[in-house]
Parts: sequence; structure tokens; C-alpha cells
Amino acid sequence: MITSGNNGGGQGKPRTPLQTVTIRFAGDSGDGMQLTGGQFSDACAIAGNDIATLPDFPSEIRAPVGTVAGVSGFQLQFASRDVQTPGDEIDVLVAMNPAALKVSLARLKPDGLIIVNEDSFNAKELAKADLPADCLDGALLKGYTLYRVPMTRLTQQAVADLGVGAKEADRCKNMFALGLVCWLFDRPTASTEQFIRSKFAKKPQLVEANLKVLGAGHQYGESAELFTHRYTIDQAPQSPGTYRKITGNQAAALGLVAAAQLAGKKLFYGSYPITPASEILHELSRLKNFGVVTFQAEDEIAAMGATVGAAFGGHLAATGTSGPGMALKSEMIGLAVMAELPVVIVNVQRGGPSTGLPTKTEQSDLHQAIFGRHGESPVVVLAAASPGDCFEATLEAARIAIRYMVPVVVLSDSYLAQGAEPWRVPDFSTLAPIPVTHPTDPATFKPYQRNEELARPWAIPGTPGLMHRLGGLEKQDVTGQVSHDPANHEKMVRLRAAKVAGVKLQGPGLLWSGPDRGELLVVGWGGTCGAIRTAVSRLADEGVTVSHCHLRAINPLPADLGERLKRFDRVLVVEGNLGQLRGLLRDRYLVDAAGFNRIQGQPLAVGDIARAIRETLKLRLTAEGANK
Amino acid sequence: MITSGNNGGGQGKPRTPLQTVTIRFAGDSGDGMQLTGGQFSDACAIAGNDIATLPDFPSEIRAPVGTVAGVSGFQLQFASRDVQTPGDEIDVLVAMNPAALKVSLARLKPDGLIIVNEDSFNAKELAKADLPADCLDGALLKGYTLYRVPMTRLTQQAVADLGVGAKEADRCKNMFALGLVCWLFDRPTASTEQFIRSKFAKKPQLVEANLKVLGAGHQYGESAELFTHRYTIDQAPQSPGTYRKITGNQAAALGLVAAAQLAGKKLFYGSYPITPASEILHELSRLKNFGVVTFQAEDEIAAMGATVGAAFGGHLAATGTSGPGMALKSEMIGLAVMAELPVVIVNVQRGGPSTGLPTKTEQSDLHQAIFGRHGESPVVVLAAASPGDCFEATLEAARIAIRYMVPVVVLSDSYLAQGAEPWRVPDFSTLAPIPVTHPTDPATFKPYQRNEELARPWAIPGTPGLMHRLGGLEKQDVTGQVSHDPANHEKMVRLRAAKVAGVKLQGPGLLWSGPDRGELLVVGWGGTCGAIRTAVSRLADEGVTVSHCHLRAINPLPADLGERLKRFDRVLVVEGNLGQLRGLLRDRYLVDAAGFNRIQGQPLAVGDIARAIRETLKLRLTAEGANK
Amino acid sequence: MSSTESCVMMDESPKLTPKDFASSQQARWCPGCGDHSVWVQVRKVLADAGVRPERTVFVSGIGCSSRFPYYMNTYGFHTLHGRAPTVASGLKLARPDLDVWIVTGDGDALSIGGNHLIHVIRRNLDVNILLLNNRIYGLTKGQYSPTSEHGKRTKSSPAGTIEWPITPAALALGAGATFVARTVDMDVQHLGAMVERATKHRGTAFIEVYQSCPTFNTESHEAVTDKKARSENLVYLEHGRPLTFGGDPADLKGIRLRNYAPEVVRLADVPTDDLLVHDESVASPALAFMLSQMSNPDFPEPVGVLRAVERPTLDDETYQQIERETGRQGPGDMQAVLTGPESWQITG
Amino acid sequence: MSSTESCVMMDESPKLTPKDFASSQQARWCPGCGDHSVWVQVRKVLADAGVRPERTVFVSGIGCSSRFPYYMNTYGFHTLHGRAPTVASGLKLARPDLDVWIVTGDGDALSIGGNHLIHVIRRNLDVNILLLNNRIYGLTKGQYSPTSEHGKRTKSSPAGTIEWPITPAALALGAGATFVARTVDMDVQHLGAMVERATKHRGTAFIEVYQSCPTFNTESHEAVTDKKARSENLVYLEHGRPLTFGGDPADLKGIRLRNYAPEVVRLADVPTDDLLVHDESVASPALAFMLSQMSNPDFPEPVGVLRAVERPTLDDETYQQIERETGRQGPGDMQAVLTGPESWQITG
Ligand SMILES: Cc1ncc(C[n+]2csc(CCOP(=O)(O)OP(=O)(O)O)c2C)c(N)n1
Ligand SMILES: Cc1ncc(C[n+]2csc(CCOP(=O)(O)OP(=O)(O)O)c2C)c(N)n1
Ligand code: SF4
Ligand code: SF4
Ligand SMILES: [Mg+2]
Ligand SMILES: [Mg+2]
Repeated sequence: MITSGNNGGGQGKPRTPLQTVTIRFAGDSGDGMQLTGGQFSDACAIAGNDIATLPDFPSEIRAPVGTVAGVSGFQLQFASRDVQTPGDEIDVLVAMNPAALKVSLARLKPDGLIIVNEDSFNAKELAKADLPADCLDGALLKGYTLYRVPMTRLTQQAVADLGVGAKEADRCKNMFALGLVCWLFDRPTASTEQFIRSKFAKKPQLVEANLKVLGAGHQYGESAELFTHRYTIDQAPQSPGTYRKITGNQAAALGLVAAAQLAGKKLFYGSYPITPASEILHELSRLKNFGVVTFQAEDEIAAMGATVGAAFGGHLAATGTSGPGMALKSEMIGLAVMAELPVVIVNVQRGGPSTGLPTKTEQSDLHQAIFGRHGESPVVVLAAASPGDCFEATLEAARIAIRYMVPVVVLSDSYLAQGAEPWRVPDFSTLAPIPVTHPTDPATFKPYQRNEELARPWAIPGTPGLMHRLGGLEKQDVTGQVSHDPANHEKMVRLRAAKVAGVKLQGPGLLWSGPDRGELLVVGWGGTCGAIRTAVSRLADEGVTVSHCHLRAINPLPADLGERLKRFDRVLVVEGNLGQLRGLLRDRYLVDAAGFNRIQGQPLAVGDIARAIRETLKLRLTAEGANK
Repeated sequence: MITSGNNGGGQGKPRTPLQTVTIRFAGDSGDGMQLTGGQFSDACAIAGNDIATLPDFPSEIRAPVGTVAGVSGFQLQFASRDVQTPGDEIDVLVAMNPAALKVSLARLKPDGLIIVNEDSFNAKELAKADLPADCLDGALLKGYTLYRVPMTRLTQQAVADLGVGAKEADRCKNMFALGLVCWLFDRPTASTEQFIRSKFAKKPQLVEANLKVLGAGHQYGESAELFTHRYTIDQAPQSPGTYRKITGNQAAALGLVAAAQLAGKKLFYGSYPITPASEILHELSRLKNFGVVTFQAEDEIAAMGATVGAAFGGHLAATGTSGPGMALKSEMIGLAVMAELPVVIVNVQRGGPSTGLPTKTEQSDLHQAIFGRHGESPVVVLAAASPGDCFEATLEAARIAIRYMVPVVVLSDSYLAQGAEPWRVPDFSTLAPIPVTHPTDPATFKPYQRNEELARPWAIPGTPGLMHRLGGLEKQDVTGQVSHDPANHEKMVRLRAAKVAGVKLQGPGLLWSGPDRGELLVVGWGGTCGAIRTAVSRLADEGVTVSHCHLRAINPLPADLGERLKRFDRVLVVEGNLGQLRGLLRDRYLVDAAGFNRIQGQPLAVGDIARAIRETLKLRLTAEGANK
Repeated sequence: MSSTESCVMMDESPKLTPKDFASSQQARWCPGCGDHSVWVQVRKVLADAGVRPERTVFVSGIGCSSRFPYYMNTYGFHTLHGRAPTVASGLKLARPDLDVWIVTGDGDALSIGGNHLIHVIRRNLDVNILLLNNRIYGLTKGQYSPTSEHGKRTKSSPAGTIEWPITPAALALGAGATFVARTVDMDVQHLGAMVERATKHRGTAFIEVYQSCPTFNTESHEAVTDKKARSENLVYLEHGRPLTFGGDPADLKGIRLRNYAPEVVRLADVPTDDLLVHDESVASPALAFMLSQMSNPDFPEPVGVLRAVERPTLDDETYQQIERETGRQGPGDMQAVLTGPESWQITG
Repeated sequence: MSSTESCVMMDESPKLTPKDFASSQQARWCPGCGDHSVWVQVRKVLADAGVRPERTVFVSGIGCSSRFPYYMNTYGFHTLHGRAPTVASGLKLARPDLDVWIVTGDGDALSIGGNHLIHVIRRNLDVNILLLNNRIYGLTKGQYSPTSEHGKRTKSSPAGTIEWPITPAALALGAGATFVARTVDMDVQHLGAMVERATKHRGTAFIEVYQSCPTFNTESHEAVTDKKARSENLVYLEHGRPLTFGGDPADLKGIRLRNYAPEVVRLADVPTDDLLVHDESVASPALAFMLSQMSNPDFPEPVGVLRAVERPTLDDETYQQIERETGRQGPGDMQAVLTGPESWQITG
């Protein structure tokens, strides 16, 4: 039962209940689609639906207005059941201009519903999108249900008597669309109203204008004859608790602050802005009242260096970046390996190689995280499985970093970072503290004397009598002095490897669904979790049973993984790269794992995964047939 | 038959023929041991022996005089047969001071021969080395044959009437040692005499002093009663031709210049100094009369960037570095991958991780070379197998880079780079030219249109009508325009991968010895070639037959490698790291390859490898026994 | 071989227009972005100078400003964030016959790329650098940059930056720049004139453009948006001319030196002879440096050529050295170098 | 909290001697290397100032000079080539209570590390930087560095470098340095005095030490090896005092300003009042910059404090901002931040 949030009015038209809807708001970059989508997501989440979102802005800089390159989209799936992905195919498309219609059509369901801002379908705009003049009437939209709404005009009407400029008035038309869609799906508008009030607090005129337009959109649905009925989506079953909507980057930021608090430490976050990791820096720079020190460094090397320095100083030290920044950090991560200092490195992956597709998602930095340094330079690598899991993953990373005195890489990706889901807010008082000890006794202190878990002591400057020197030259075992001794080097190389190999998580190293033995095990990691899970459960609905193993720990791999893999006839590794995890598993377990790989800058589609699973199973049957 | 080089005189004392000798010159960093060793190597090589050398200077900066940390050593094996390593154990040790004796003893054969500079075994020096006062007489040296030569005194006597200062006179004592050793092994001193004359050309007094001391050492052997007989080592069977001594870094530099000439190009070499790669820069900066442009950049990123820029400009562009520099270059190598420009990157590996053991050898950058970039970022990786092979490897790299428009990494290592071997000088006129075409026709030019080998055209600025823009953003197939299209991205990722996977070498991708099927195949790569080959042939002498496969191409792996591996019951991968190639082979071929791994900053010892092979074979027998 | 020559040298081919220097791609900067203006002026100057597009290369890093090469119908390279000077260095050293331009932003040039910037300047490589300074990270949507004002609120400094801005011209002078100029996107004529001066300079020509970013940094540019504001807040430097400025023709002002420090005076009060006379070509960079330190609101900020002197360029010296060494040693003989000074024969 | 305080503040503990600041490791620099001298002076100054070793951290990059921390019985971090300022930044920001020193070389600070150097200076982080400038790469055995003389023959420039040396002090001033000093390894008293001044400065204190490398660069240091040479080739700056120098007491010389440019004059010819009087604390860095441009053989090179002014430090402002924001928003409530501004309840 929902206790907060009100359901918008409008009781007139008949309602059709639906289980799940995928909607996409699309328009020009200047049309405010990200905001619209975000607000609608809030409304759905508050109304108790499960949701998953996909903001999708294609080009780096503002592309020419009205062109296909300039389209900004926001897709979300909301449902009365568990939702794991923003949806492969679109049920409802809101297109603010011809270009938006054009680029979105490919993913619209054959019987999909389209709401267009009719006013923008003029000759000029159509030409920019390279669409025929009769496009709204022609064959292009055959089969779809089309609603032509003159949003620009209706918006202007709504604000006519407020004295807002034409340009500002026009900027409100996304609120019209939002109001209309809220009506259509009977979602509450209260949170948006509140948002408008606070966003334009200093410009009361704009508050009024936006509220009016929002209301007008809502009212239009109710009163215009165009819409004959509306839809309802029940609350999704959720365990009780306090919920919020959260993106991966928000969750990562919170995970780091929470970890610092749990360790009784202050957080240091050194970073250099880069899409799609910048929001972690933005979020943390707002939390100065937690004593968080954010340092916007001159580059990623400096960000990493400062993080290492802060860790030496005794802070919980973290950095965040994306692939190109990881490349730059690699030498300094190697120093952290040698100095055995606790640092957390969040890599929000994007499309590569090189500058690649900077606003698109990909899972192609796994190799880099594990192998991307010179020398034998092991670090712990974790991967977050959902936006909310970025909280758990960074918190876990901090725990491990401190416990083992080791750098920990957390792999997120653009999709997790910017996508949102409802998140059950943890009760902070129930989270386990992170034990920290700093040695103080000069009589017993040795900089590289290890405990049973092979961690060395975290002695911090300022402690009398514990003065010691760290550095990148090989260290003598126990004393930490510079050593060129051959046998010592081998010992240290193996000790560092053994320490990482022995790392134990507090949370799960893998997420499992399905039986623990069988024909096919689908293995994944990172941001594909929702899509694989959905595909697997869709197949289960069809009577096809496969299991799903999703790795959160990638280095070291979960201790029982080999055993688990061997209980299946076949292993299929699903990844948004060319098979990076797959190679690891083949090497480690000598299992003939197959791969399903898509590398298109988009989250993997459920349908594609399901198809790949079906084909793998079919292949197997054929192969068996052939063998007989 | 030797046609140049004269045999030093002295016919008096009896001679014992030997097949192979491992000698180590050791002294304080200021004692000139590198020079002495280098000159003796020359003498042996010129006399027709096969040789392999290992310069070994332990600390980064000059360590305190007379201490163990300050010892500088030069080891070489010279023989009348094929020599592949500088020798595991020392037959003859020349120790200029107590510290040198101390650190070298561990590797001296039980019945080894020691020549010491008796004058330095005074109380002060012994104390610095922490050796007992009676060390030359005590138990320490039991079993060895010890020659106590008052070198300092004899040197001073030799130059007494030349009026050289005491300090300068003292500096000559390494020539005494050299003269003596040349006498002992009947090696010619002519090349050293010539060296002295040219080195001190401007200081005739020093020419005379050094020549006198060299002669005095030689004479001492002949006349002093201490030495009762001398040794001779016959010429090694070598195929006819012109020979020189060459180090890996010299060979790499020459390979690059030769490649430029064969391609009808000028060479651009952009680099930032780093041990042990700096000599490539030094060598090339002396070859300005070949039009070579050397650019000492402000850092490794700039060196790589300049290399990419020069490649864009149409030069044969190369860079060289070691592990930490590779880490810094990784983002820029990614740009070269995306821009598909031909660049050669030489990584002279050293001990890692981090600053590690900067003057020691290691093979631990293989992972970094293959996987050390973000995104799917494939490059070609080759590995040189011997000092001389650095010539072939860099030349091959340039061929591939130009033919396929792709970055190529050549892995060398500290041991190859600084070690020397006799090298048969190629007849330049017989080397195959490197075909280069630059498009000029605007009508047909498309920046990313590929040929059958998937290479795109190398259009260079200055060509009318072919103006185009490169960059790190994903490229549209064929046109090379920026593209965010999902399907295009997948296509391009796979095309880049396919291009690298399809690379064919002109030279061998692997070196093979032994039968092509059997019980055990030993696989190696890089600088371990000589050691493995020696171990395998030593076992062959014992009647144990194993095969040896040495990889020169690591990415892509040789096409028939999988087939070859499968013909053996067992595969043992020998590496100076924790098993980086081994992981690749297991992943790729699902072969249960075992590893022999040593990571001590030293070239692998033949004895250790032989032992590992024996143990692997024994294990196998036991396992088979158990199975029965 | 020098860029100057190829700039002024007329080709047989017909004279090109600014349009000929535009690539087929539509410029993707926000409406009102100062980058548009720079783009227009650069094309104009190149066309006027009779430069051949195929001998011209634009190299950039990453940032809004760094999209520049895509919109030029010349050769181009959109490299990595901060790294344009490195790629340009290799290119120019390999191909001194090309005209090489670097287009960069305040983040690209001064944050991640600061080291390459000072080194290309120190080496006096013959390239032209256009630094489009909008005092913000545009492409990544609004974080502060090394030129952002102390206290500025941005996405990454919600409570105000606590870093101190760098003065690009001062840094360039500190690195030994032979040519330093400053101009404003909105003053297209001056902008064009500065770009033209850069094409004529042999050695590294460094131009800072005050560039507006209406999307993420509206305030920073206010002092120079319109002509009126400019005449109050800027002083236009001209070689051999006294420094005068002011929006009100009835109350013009000037700069005078007092105890080795600049001072704003009213022309009404002070004879023109007392004013500081600009000398862009004086050997020491000290005067230019002093000018670079004048900043609003205490002083008008100098625009124009702060410094223009001659020093051998890295590219020239590279090839002179190659020539000299070739003269000394003779042209390289590959077989001889392979054989080395010390070799021996084994006969069959 | 400030480094100054902890420098001058006497602890209860017994006064330490320079020896107490030496670690157990024997210093591994070549005999005659200038690094030894710096090491001795630094320990002396720290002991005299009553600094506690446990509150002191030496951070370095890679190079001969960067071995420094190993020989100090303080906390230390021998980081990566060029990166000492980055590690020092994180350390000092996390722990403003510590005294943080950066020891670096001309290659480390000015080649690979140039960007970090200018940024730490720009931000005015309260650290002390000792740049040991031997005009060569010592550790890698003798390649030219960004301060090597044009034309210098080294391992990587057998035919002479074609690069132009950078002036470290000028670069630091260009980056906005609040404290810039220069000294000479051989003049141990002056060296000690400069180090002491650095300990007293709040903000980034940048000291360039002319450091001899007898092993790989004998010539560069000739101008300053002995007292006689120094008095001819250097001018010792003292705040409020005219600039005079000269080896021959009978023929002392001075520096006078002429048309905004320095000029060497004989004291016999010119009244002392005409000489340039040094002012290290003038607000504009222009004077200091002008001094930094004086170089042999035309001018004596200035040593001493070129500039010393006050500006808020990054570390102070970091914590002031934290305090301010905590005051404004109240201390952070973790549960509240986790819950966020927009949440809803699901009840069972
Ligand atoms: C290695 C790396 N780090 C970070 C980024 C992200 N990034 C792209 S542009 C930019 C800053 C751009 O600022 P500026 O140079 O001032 O250009 P503007 O967009 O303002 O023109 C950043 C941080 C990147 N592309 N690569
Ligand atoms: C990333 C990286 N590149 C290169 C090196 C090699 N390297 C070590 S010290 C050094 C230069 C040292 O010169 P400087 O800073 O002047 O110190 P000095 O030895 O002269 O005191 C170089 C190039 C390295 N250690 N790391
Ligand atoms: S964000 Fe700013 S700098 Fe970038 S294109 Fe838009 S206006 Fe120009
Ligand atoms: S090489 Fe030079 S700088 Fe390095 S320790 Fe020796 S003398 Fe000092
Ligand atoms: Mg900018
Ligand atoms: Mg140096």
C-alpha cells in the first residue's frame, strides 16, 4: 500500500489495466526530454510501480536543432511487476518533432501508440528530418495508433495571460506532454508540481506558467475527444520500506560517503570530469557538510595521485572516471598496488576504444581493469549489477580496500550510472561498521608486516615513532625497505597476488537464479543483469529452464564459481564487449564457454539475449544429434 | 676460419682446451667492469666464439663505494659451440674488491676459479663488505682455485714513469684484469687496443697508460709463477658471413632505420628516456644523417602523441619505452587504434609493478600490451627472442604496421636490450622492400574504405583533394565520418578485431625445435628463448626428448598454434611472470597448460628450466601411474 | 618549407573563398557560441591569405572548441583531451611543409594539457595555437576550469570554486613564448587580425580568445559582450602606440608606468607622452608579462599582440641539424651502419 | 592546523638535531653531488625550527633528487616520475596538519611533471617545493632536460640540443606563484636561509636550487661553483635593498631599471639611489618576472626570494568551505541523505 503520493484526478474515461509499459519521450536537445522523462519516472515510482530508465542523448555537443543528430530521448519501463530493463521495444512514443519520430520508430512495437506535437510537423522541420510532407498521414505510421496534439499552440494558449515571453512559453511545452501522459496512465503530478515550485523558486512567473501547462496537458487528456480511454498500472509488489529513485552515479556517491561514515573516516574524492562519471563528483561536492573533500584535479593522473596521497594520509580515498581516464590512471594505480594503500576506483564505462561513443554504454573495460598495468599488478575488481547496486558495490569496495590494504576497481557503466530504478533506502544504523586500525606502537611496527589476511598495517603520518617511507620500488618483505633482492621480489610478487586472490566479500560475489545444475548456465556481469534476468524469466514463462549467474566479484572470482560452472552442460557468457569475461572463465576453469556479445553502445536487449539462449540450446540439441 | 682479429702472443705455458666458459667481472660501480666485460666480449666474439652477455648493475644511483649495493657485474659465456645464455653458474670470477667477491660467490661453481685484486682486500674494504679479515684464507673460499693478484700495485708500477696522477692510474686497473684474462684464455687484445686509442684520442698520456697496463696484465699471466697454464676455446661453428656484436637496443634501433629505408620513408622516433629503453633513443639520435628525426618528448604521452602525429604525416613512426611509460601511453595507443595509423611501439620490459626493479629484467608486460587499454582496442603484439632478433622484430613490426595500418607493440626486455650476442650482419640489399602506397585520387578516396586485408588507405596531408579528419570518436565504416550509429559501432569493433586477427607475418610467428608431437611441449616467448633452448638441448643430451615452441607473434597467435599444442600430452609454459601467456593459451585453446614461472629480475636459469621440465615429466608419469 | 612561405605563396589554383574551407559537416555548437565566430574568421583569414587547404592541418584535443577540425575542409585530427600539441609536434616535425594549427579550450590546454602547451611553446615549434577560453568545461556540461573565476559556482563547485584562475598569456610568457596575443570572439575584426598575425609568425603563435559560452557560462563574458563594455574593460594594444582606452570619448583613459607598475590615468590629466607605449618586439618578455597581469576591475585587460619576437624554431633546427650532420658524416649508408665499427668475417 | 604553526611551535619533546632527521639509510648520491648539500641543510633547518619528524612528510617523484625522502627520518613517499605534486595534494588536503615537502628534479618537475607543478602553484597549496636543478637527467644517465642549455651535447643530443631551456622561476611566476626563491647548493648558508623562508611561507613555496651533477653535467655549474664565480655571476636579492654584485670589491656593480628593462651599471658611475631596490612583496609578479629573465652572461642571475606574497591557500579554503557549508546545512545526516528529497513508503 502506498502511503505517500497522490493519484492525479480525472475519473471520467474508462481505464484499461496494464502490467507493463515502455514509454519513450523524444524531442530536440532543447526540448527538455530528460527532465520530462525524469519527472514521469518519479511519478511512476512514487505511485508504486517498478521502473527502469534509459536517458539517451546521442551527440556530444548540441547538434543542429531539429536534426536527427540532435534528438534527445528518455525511455522508461514502468510496471506492476518486477522491472529490470528500460524495455527493448517501445509501447508509447511521445515525439516532440519529426526528427524524434524518425529515430524512435525503429524500436516502436508494431501496434505502438504515438503522441506527436503536431505543431512541429511543418515543412521546415520535416525537411530537417528528411521526412515526407505527408508523413503523419502516409504509410510510414501505418499500424500505429497516432495522436496528433497541437502542443505548441495549446501551451501558448495556457500561458497567454501570464505575460511570459514567447520563447519561455515555448520552453514549457514538455510540461504539456508530461501532463498529458500523466493523465493517460493515471500517474500523480504532485511531485512534478513540487519540483517546478522549487526549481523556479526565484521566478514565480515561471512556476505559474509551468504548472498551468502541466495542468493543461492533464486536462487535455480528460476533455479532448482524441483520447477515449486511459490506462492504469498497479503497484508492483515490493518489500516494505522507504523507497527512492536512484541512478547509479547517485548510488556510487552515497556508497562512498556511507563507507566513510561506517569507517569513522572522512571521504576524499579526487576526480577529473568525464562523461559519464562526472555526476559522482557533482553529487559529492554537494556533501561538504559531511566533511567530504572533493578535489577536481588537473587530469586523471593527478586525481589518482591525490587519491593515493589522501589514502596515505588516512582518509577513505576514492576516485571516479571512465575508460580514457582509467588508461591515464594506470601507472598510478600500479603505485597504489606497490604501496598497498586502500583506494577505491570507480570506472563508469562508456563506448570505446579511444574517445569512442562517449555518451553510450559498454562493458569493454574489464580487461583494462584486471590487466591494464605493467608488471604483475593485481587489484580487486567488482562490478555493480544495477543502479542501486552501485551503492553496495562502492561500499563493498571500501570495505575490501581498507581490510586488505589494496586498490579496488568498481566497474559501473553509462547505463547504470544514468539510468534510475526505485531503491529501497537502507537503514543506515543497521549497516555493519568498517573496522579500521592504525598502528601506533613503534616497538612492534613494521611497514610491510602482514596479518593473516596478508594486509600490511595502515600507519599514517602524524603518528610518533612510525616514520617510514613508501614508494614504487620493490619493497623488502616485512621491513618495507627498498630491496633489489631477487628472491624477495618473487616473494613479494606472489604475496601481492595471494592477497588479492584471497579477498573475501561481505556481500555476495555472485547473484544466482535458477537451478544449480542443468543444461545451460547464462553468465553475466555488470549492467546486463536486469536484461539477462528478464530474458531468463521470460524463457521460464515459455517453459525453458536456464540458470543465471551474475558476477559481482570479477577479481578474484567467487571461490565456488568453477564448481558451479561444471554442473552445467553448457555455459553462455553474455557481455557488452567481445568476450572479455568469457576469456577469463575459459582460462581459469577450462570450460568451453560460448559468448553472446553485442557492442552497439546500447544496453543489451532482452529479446536478443532470449534469442541467443534459445539458439544455444538448439545448437546443443543439434550437436548432440550429430554426435549420436 | 677467422680472417680478422689477431691472437695475442704468449706461447710459453701449457693450454687446456675448453668448450665453454662463463666468466664474471665484478667490482665497484667505479671500477669500469661494464667496459671490461664489453671489451672481453668483443675479443671473444672476434676470435670466433659464440657469446652471450649479461650486464648487471644493481642500484639506480651510485651506491656507497665498496658496499655490496655498489657492486657492478658483467657476466658472459663464451664457447666453441652455440651459446644461448650468459650462463647460470660462473666458472671464472674476477673480483676487484671484497663486496664483488661476496655477492658473486653464490653463483660460482663449486670448483670455480677466482682472480681477486688482492690489494683491495684490506681491513677497510673487508669491513664495508662485512667480510672477515681472513676471508681470502678462510673457509669461505674452500674448494675454489684462488689467484691473488696485487692489481693496484702492479698497475701503479706499470705507469710509474708516465707521470699520470694516482687517481687516473688507479682507474686503469681494470685493464690489468682484462689483459690478464685475455692471456688466460688466449683471446686477442687488438680490438681493445684500438678502443683505447680512439677513446682517449685527445689524451695521449691515457692511451699510453691504458695500453701499458693492458700489456702488463697480459705479461703478468705469462711471467708470474702464479698461473701454471692457460685455456683455449675454439671457434664456434658459425655460418659464413660478416659478424658483429649487438645488443637488443642497438638491434631495435637498426631495425627501425632499416625498415624506414626499405619503405622509402624517413624515420620518426619520439621517446622519453627510461631505463632500459633509453639506448634506442641514443642510438637513433646519432643517425641524423639518415634523416632520422628523434624527438625527446616531455613525457611518454607526448612521445606517443608525436609518434601518432608523425604517422599521420606519412613518416615511419615509432616510439620506445618501458612498463611505466607503456602505462602512460595507453590512452594514445587507443587513439592510434581508432585512427588506424601505423605506429611501432617498443616496450623494453623491466621488473614491475610500479617502479619495481628498474634495472632488472622481467616479462610481465604481456597483459598490458594486449589488454591494457579501455574499450575493444586490439593491437598486434610481437616479441623478440634474442638481442639480434630485436632487429627482425622491429622490422617485422614496421612491415605489419604499414601493411595493415595498425599499431604494433614489440616486446623486448632488459636482458635482451643490454645483453649482447654475435650477430650475422644481414646483406641489406637482399631485404624485401616494404611496399607503401598513399592514395592520391580524390574521386575514389574514402578514408575508411578497406582493402582485402582490411587496411584503410594511408592518405597523408599535403595531398590535394584528400582532406579528411581523423579522431578518436567512432568512425563510420568507409567514410570515416563520426558515427554514433549502434550497428556501425559493432561493425567497426569487429572489423578492427578481424584486421588484427588476420595479420600475417613475413618472418616466423614461432620458432620450433624438436619433434612435432610427443609427451611435452615447452612454450615460451621473448627473452627466455636461449635459456629454454639450452635447457631442452641439455635434456636431449640426457636422452629426454621434449619440444620447444617459442612465440614471436603473440597477438595474433600463429594460426597453427592450436593444432601444434594438441599434438602433445602436456604443455609447459615457461615465463618470467606469473603466467600471462599461459592464460592466453588456456583461454584460446582450452589446453591445460602448466606454467613454470620465475620472477626474480634475472634471466631464467637453464638449470631451473631443465628441472621444471624433468618434474613435469615425472609428475605426468606419477599421474599416469595413479590412473592405472 | 616554412609555414609563412606557404601562407603567402600563391598557388596556380584559383583563389579560394571562406566557404571552400568549410567541410560538409554542419557546425554543432550551441546557438550564440563564440566558437562559431572563430570558425568564420579563421576561414576568412585562410582564404584571404591564399592558403591551400591540403597543406593545412587542424589538430585539436577534446572539448566543444576541439570539434573545430571537423568543420574545416582541411586535413584535421581530433585527438585526445589535452594532447593536441603532442600530435601536432610529431606532425610538424615530420612535415615542416605543412601549416599546423592547434585549436583547444581552457580545460584542454590548461588543465589536462598544460604540460604539452608549455613545452610546445618552449620549443618554439612553428604552429599556431588558438585557445578558446570560455572559462568553463563546455563539453562535459559545466564544471569549472583553470580559468574560472575564484568563487564561481559550477556543477563541481556548488559552493564556489576555491581555486585561483591562471592567466593563459602569463603562463605562455613564463614558458618562453615568442608570440602571444589575446582577442575576443565578439570583436570579429580584431579576432581576424590576430589570426592573420599568427599565420605570419614563425614559431609558436599563441592566441587566447575570450570565448562566450551562452549555455554554461553566461557571466564570464559580460565584460566584453558589447562594444561599449569592451572599450571600458579592454585596452587594445598596438605596436608603437600609447595604451589608451575608455568608452566615453570625452573621458578617455590611458596606462602609465609608475615604479615599475601600471597605473590607470585620465588622458585629460596626463600628457600622452607619459603613457606607456607598447612594444611587442622588445627582447625581454617582462613588459608583456606585466601587461598580462592587468585585469578587471582594476585595469582594462590588454588585447592585441602582447609579444612577437623571433627565435629559431624547433622544426627548422631539426632539419638544419639533419643537414649539418649529413654534411659532416655523409648521407647514411645502411649497410655500413648495420655492420658497425667492429665486425669480423667468418668464411665458409 | 597550518604548517607554519607546527613549524615554529615547540613540542614538549626534547629538541632534535639534524642527525635525528636522517634515516638509517646511507645517502646514495655520487660523491660531490649537490643533493648531499641540500639534504644537510634541510635537516639543519628542520631541527632548528623544532619541527616534529612525525608531522613532516617528504614526497618526491623519480630521479636522483627524488631519492631524498629515503634519507629523511620523517614520513616519506617516493612516488612516480613527475607526480609528486599530485600525491602531495591529496595528502595535504586530507591532512592539513602535516608539513608537506616536495623534492623534485628538473626533469621530474619540468618535463613529465610540468602540469602538476603549475597547478599546485596556481592553487597555492601550502607545501614547500625543492626543485634540484642540475640541468640534466641524472638517474637515467645523462639525457638533456628542459633546463639544459641550447646546444648542449648529451646522450640524447649528440649533436647538441635544439630545444630552448625553460626558466623555472618564470614558469612558476606565470602560474601565479606566491613564493619563488632561487639558491645554490654550494652556498650552504644561503641555501639554508631559503629553506627556512620556505618553512615560514603559507602557500606554495617554490625554491629552485642550482644543483651540481659532477657525474653527468660538469659544465652547467661552473658559473656558481666557487665564491668568486658566484659573486660575479649572481646577484643576491634582499628585500628593500638595492641590487648590487661583483667579485672585485673595487669594482662593484648594480642593476638599474631603464625603460622598463634592467641594466648593469658600475657603482662607481651611478649613485646607489638609482639602483633597483628589491621588493619581494609587491602585489604584481611583474617585477619578479623581470628579475627571473636576467641570465648569464649578460646579467648576473638573481638568487634569493624573488617573490613572497600572501594569498589564501587551497587547504585553508577547503576546510573553511567545509565549515561554512556545515554551518549552513548542519552536519551531514547520513540517513537523510540516503533517503533523499523525494521518497515514498511501501508498508507491508
Ligand atoms: C582523458 C579525458 N578526460 C576527460 C575527458 C572529458 N572531457 C572532455 S572535454 C573536457 C573539458 C572541456 O573543456 P574545454 O577544454 O574548456 O573545452 P570547451 O568544451 O569548454 O570548449 C573534459 C573534461 C576526456 N574526454 N578525456
Ligand atoms: C614514467 C616514467 N618515465 C621515465 C622514467 C625514467 N626516469 C627516471 S628519473 C628520470 C629523469 C630524472 O631527471 P631529474 O628529474 O632531473 O632528476 P635527477 O636524476 O637529475 O636528479 C627519468 C626520465 C620513469 N621512472 N618513469
Ligand atoms: S556548451 Fe558552450 S562552448 Fe560548448 S558549444 Fe555550447 S555554447 Fe559553445
Ligand atoms: S648522477 Fe648527478 S645528480 Fe645523480 S647522484 Fe650522481 S651527481 Fe647527483
Ligand atoms: Mg572551456
Ligand atoms: Mg636533473
